[in-house]
Amino acid sequence: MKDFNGFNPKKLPEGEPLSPGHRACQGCGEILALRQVMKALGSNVIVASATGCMEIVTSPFPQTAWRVPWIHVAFENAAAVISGVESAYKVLNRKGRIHQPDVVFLAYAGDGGTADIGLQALSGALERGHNFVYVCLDNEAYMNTGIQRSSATPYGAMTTTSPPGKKSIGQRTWKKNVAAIAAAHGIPYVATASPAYALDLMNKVKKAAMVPGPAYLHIYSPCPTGWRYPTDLTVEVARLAVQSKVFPLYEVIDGQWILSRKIAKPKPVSEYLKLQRRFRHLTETEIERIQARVDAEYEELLKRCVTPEKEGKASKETEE
Amino acid sequence: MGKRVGMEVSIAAAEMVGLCDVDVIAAYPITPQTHIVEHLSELVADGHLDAEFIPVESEHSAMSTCVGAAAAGARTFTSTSSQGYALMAEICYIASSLRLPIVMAVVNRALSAPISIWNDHADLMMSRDTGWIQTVAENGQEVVDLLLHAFRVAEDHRVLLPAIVNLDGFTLSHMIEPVLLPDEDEVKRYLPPYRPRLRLDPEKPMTFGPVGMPEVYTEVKKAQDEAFKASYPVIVETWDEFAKVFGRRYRPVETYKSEDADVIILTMGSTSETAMTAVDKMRAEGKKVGLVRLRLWRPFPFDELYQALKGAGAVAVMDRAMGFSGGAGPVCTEVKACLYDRAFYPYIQNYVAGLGGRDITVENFEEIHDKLVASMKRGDPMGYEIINVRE
Amino acid sequence: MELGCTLVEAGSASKLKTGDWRSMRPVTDFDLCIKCGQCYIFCPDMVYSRNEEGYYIANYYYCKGCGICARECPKDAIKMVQEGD
Amino acid sequence: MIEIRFHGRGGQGAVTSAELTALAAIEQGKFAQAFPSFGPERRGAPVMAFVRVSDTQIRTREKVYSPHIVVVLDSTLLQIVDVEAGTGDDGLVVLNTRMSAPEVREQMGLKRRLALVDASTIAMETMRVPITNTTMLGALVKASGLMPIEALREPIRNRFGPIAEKNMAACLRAFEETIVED
Repeated sequence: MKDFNGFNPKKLPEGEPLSPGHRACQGCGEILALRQVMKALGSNVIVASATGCMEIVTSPFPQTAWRVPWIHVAFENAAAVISGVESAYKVLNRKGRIHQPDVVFLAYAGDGGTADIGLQALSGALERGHNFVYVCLDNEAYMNTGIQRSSATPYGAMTTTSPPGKKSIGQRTWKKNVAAIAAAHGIPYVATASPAYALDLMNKVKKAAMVPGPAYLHIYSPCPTGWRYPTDLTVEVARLAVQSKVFPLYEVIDGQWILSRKIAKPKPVSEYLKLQRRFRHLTETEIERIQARVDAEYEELLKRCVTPEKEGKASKETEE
Repeated sequence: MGKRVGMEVSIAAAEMVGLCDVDVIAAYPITPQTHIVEHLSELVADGHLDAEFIPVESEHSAMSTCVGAAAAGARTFTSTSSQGYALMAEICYIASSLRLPIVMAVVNRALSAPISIWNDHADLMMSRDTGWIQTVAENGQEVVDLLLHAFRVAEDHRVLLPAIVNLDGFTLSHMIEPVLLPDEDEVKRYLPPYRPRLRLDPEKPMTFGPVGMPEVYTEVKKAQDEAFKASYPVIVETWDEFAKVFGRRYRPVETYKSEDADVIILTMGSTSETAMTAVDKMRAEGKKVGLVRLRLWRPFPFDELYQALKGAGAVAVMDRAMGFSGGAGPVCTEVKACLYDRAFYPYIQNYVAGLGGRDITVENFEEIHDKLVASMKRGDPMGYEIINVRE
Repeated sequence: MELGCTLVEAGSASKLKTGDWRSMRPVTDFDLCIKCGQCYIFCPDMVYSRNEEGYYIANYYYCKGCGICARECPKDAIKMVQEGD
Repeated sequence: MIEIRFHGRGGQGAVTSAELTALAAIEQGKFAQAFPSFGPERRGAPVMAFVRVSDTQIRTREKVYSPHIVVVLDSTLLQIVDVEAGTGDDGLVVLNTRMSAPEVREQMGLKRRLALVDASTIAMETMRVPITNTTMLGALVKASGLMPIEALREPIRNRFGPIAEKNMAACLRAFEETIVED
């Protein structure tokens, strides 16, 4: 990390490895995050995609939005597929059959493909130490199939399989912390990121690609369709998630936890929740419960983290 | 010239895969496949084979990793059995649809429940329609030869499909027997280096596995089916070439004393050897019985099978898996369909035997023969019957 | 059809017009624009590109009209206007 | 074709005995099969292993039901396993024991022709371990004339590496000391 140079906000790479003409929803926060990821990675990359929105909207035959090599195999196995690609490049380079030693390998999946059905393949690939970047584009439910709950759906959220009702407050469980699970594998790089903090996100992607071995990025990806907010609020919702401590930004570099930005004057969680109709059934009591949980988790995170010198400056953040 | 050595068949299989200079092996242990991948990991560990051995966390990931590696241009191999095969089945379909020439040894074993580590063909039948070329070995030599052939035919640019070599668990995989392993030069003469036609390459970016809308899905499947059918003559051709290099000839359908036979027993897999001994015995007793063995299971050898059976008055088809169709087992169903299409209707009975490690003996084949003849005389076809079972 | 229905023309989706998904259209007032590029970096549809003078210009061929650019513009230089107006 | 059945306990090397017999026969240009009983047996449990040796290609995958020769690595098995099961009148039992032939017949009720050797003592004295698998191969070869005793040297060397010489020494000593009934 010593040689790391961040992106210059005035001179971002112009290339778009992911082309326009894709069929993501208006205001899609997931494709926005993916676009930023790809901008940071450039074109010397091979991508393995899980099944999900990003797969469907970028690859309907005969058009593809991909300007870099891309493969989709199934839902739960992006990490295993990229393991194969990476290993093939390793051995073919070693045997002199190709001369492409610097290719970056990226696997991405949604929260369902990461936290649920793909967790085993992800854990296997992280544990084996393949040199790849894994990105979870977390929009907190199975959006591709019609907004069903996943283990990454937050407490209280309404989905089509966690509907609120007389005997239900919506999602009954608290969000699974996959970034912490990834960090528990002892891999060299783990980070959380948000498209609202684009430069921070891109710098983290760059670091993830730079480290030898596996890197895991958990990227918050607002979904106007599934979360039920107006399409122009995508970045605002993403920003509020960070500012309300709902989705704190941090890195885990070689086991050391580093907070990317300290939230000194956090906004109340209610401000974040009220923008989204998936939470509109929540009572004051439930919102208080969520606030308490968010506060406790943030405190827990702070204890683990090296404190940045100055608020908002930990990763040379410029926007906001 | 290669050397004739005594060797466990699994070890010989691994040695052969090593001789094929495979690039990536991704595998998960399951009995009775384990010895194959253990030995491959040893070959890599000792530096005898320059390959990436990826000890994945499941069979599903084994096949997924092979798909990724093959798409990146590597020669890939995996091996599995039974439950593991069932777990990876989802990706097997995708491997063939993506036209990736992965080679797999399936060490055939029963499917649960009850859990059985022993041999039958339940796993083979479960995955019969995944779009993989599938051959079936009867002895250790054939395992070795068919593996080499599998790489050759899978990677042929007229084919580009994945290929499976089936070998019976334990009764074949764990047998120590003489095997003639070719030397490196012979292998090289028969198997050229793998040159992928398309691969994941940042210098030539392509999209593998796009979404198939209803407007294209049928066309994609038609193209795959045509490629699958077109593999048949290439399989035969590369076997003929194999015969020229190694002197051993393989055919999609193999026969034994069947030319003048009134009754033909039809088998698949290592039990065919026992069946040959049974045929010899029955011939000595004056029974006009012969044997037809399926070497190629997919694509199914319709014409060759008809040619092999067309003189027979009666056929006893052996299945080593339950059909659970309420009728005949999977091999018999296929055989009947084949003959029906050619308007040839011999007397056919189906005998299910050898489930979950139940031995199939010479005596069982005599019993099958006698049952068939008796049933024909009585004229009361049973359809199918389980042999050697306690009531 | 290519082998395994692989798509060999990279980025061919860029021919697809997604602009007709739009009912509202972003219009930039370049007098207010400070060339900060927020519209560019927050656009999910790669609509904006920088011209020689450093201003960000919308490509309506792709713009789906989500309005993120207008919402995020720190100078309120981008307004969403009804298509057809 | 000769069929042989080995009886031992899991961990005693019965499977290795069977393998080495087949490998040696194959080295001699013969055809052979060796296979274990494929069970889930673990260390200590009674296990079996099988060998077929033939001058012509072997074309059967049946289990061995009627062995011509039975090799018993551990005489305590006689009390729990019918080691003569499936053998014919001309069958041969090669047994690791200190007892004499009459004693074996009287105490264990064995009926077939016997070949006896105190393999446990030989193994302890030669190799300092009570593992009798290679020792019993010497007895098997002596009793059966299946192959020259030297045919075992190469397979034993390949299998045992640094301790091959001791194994071969035990094997040779058993070959000398085995008493075969007429």
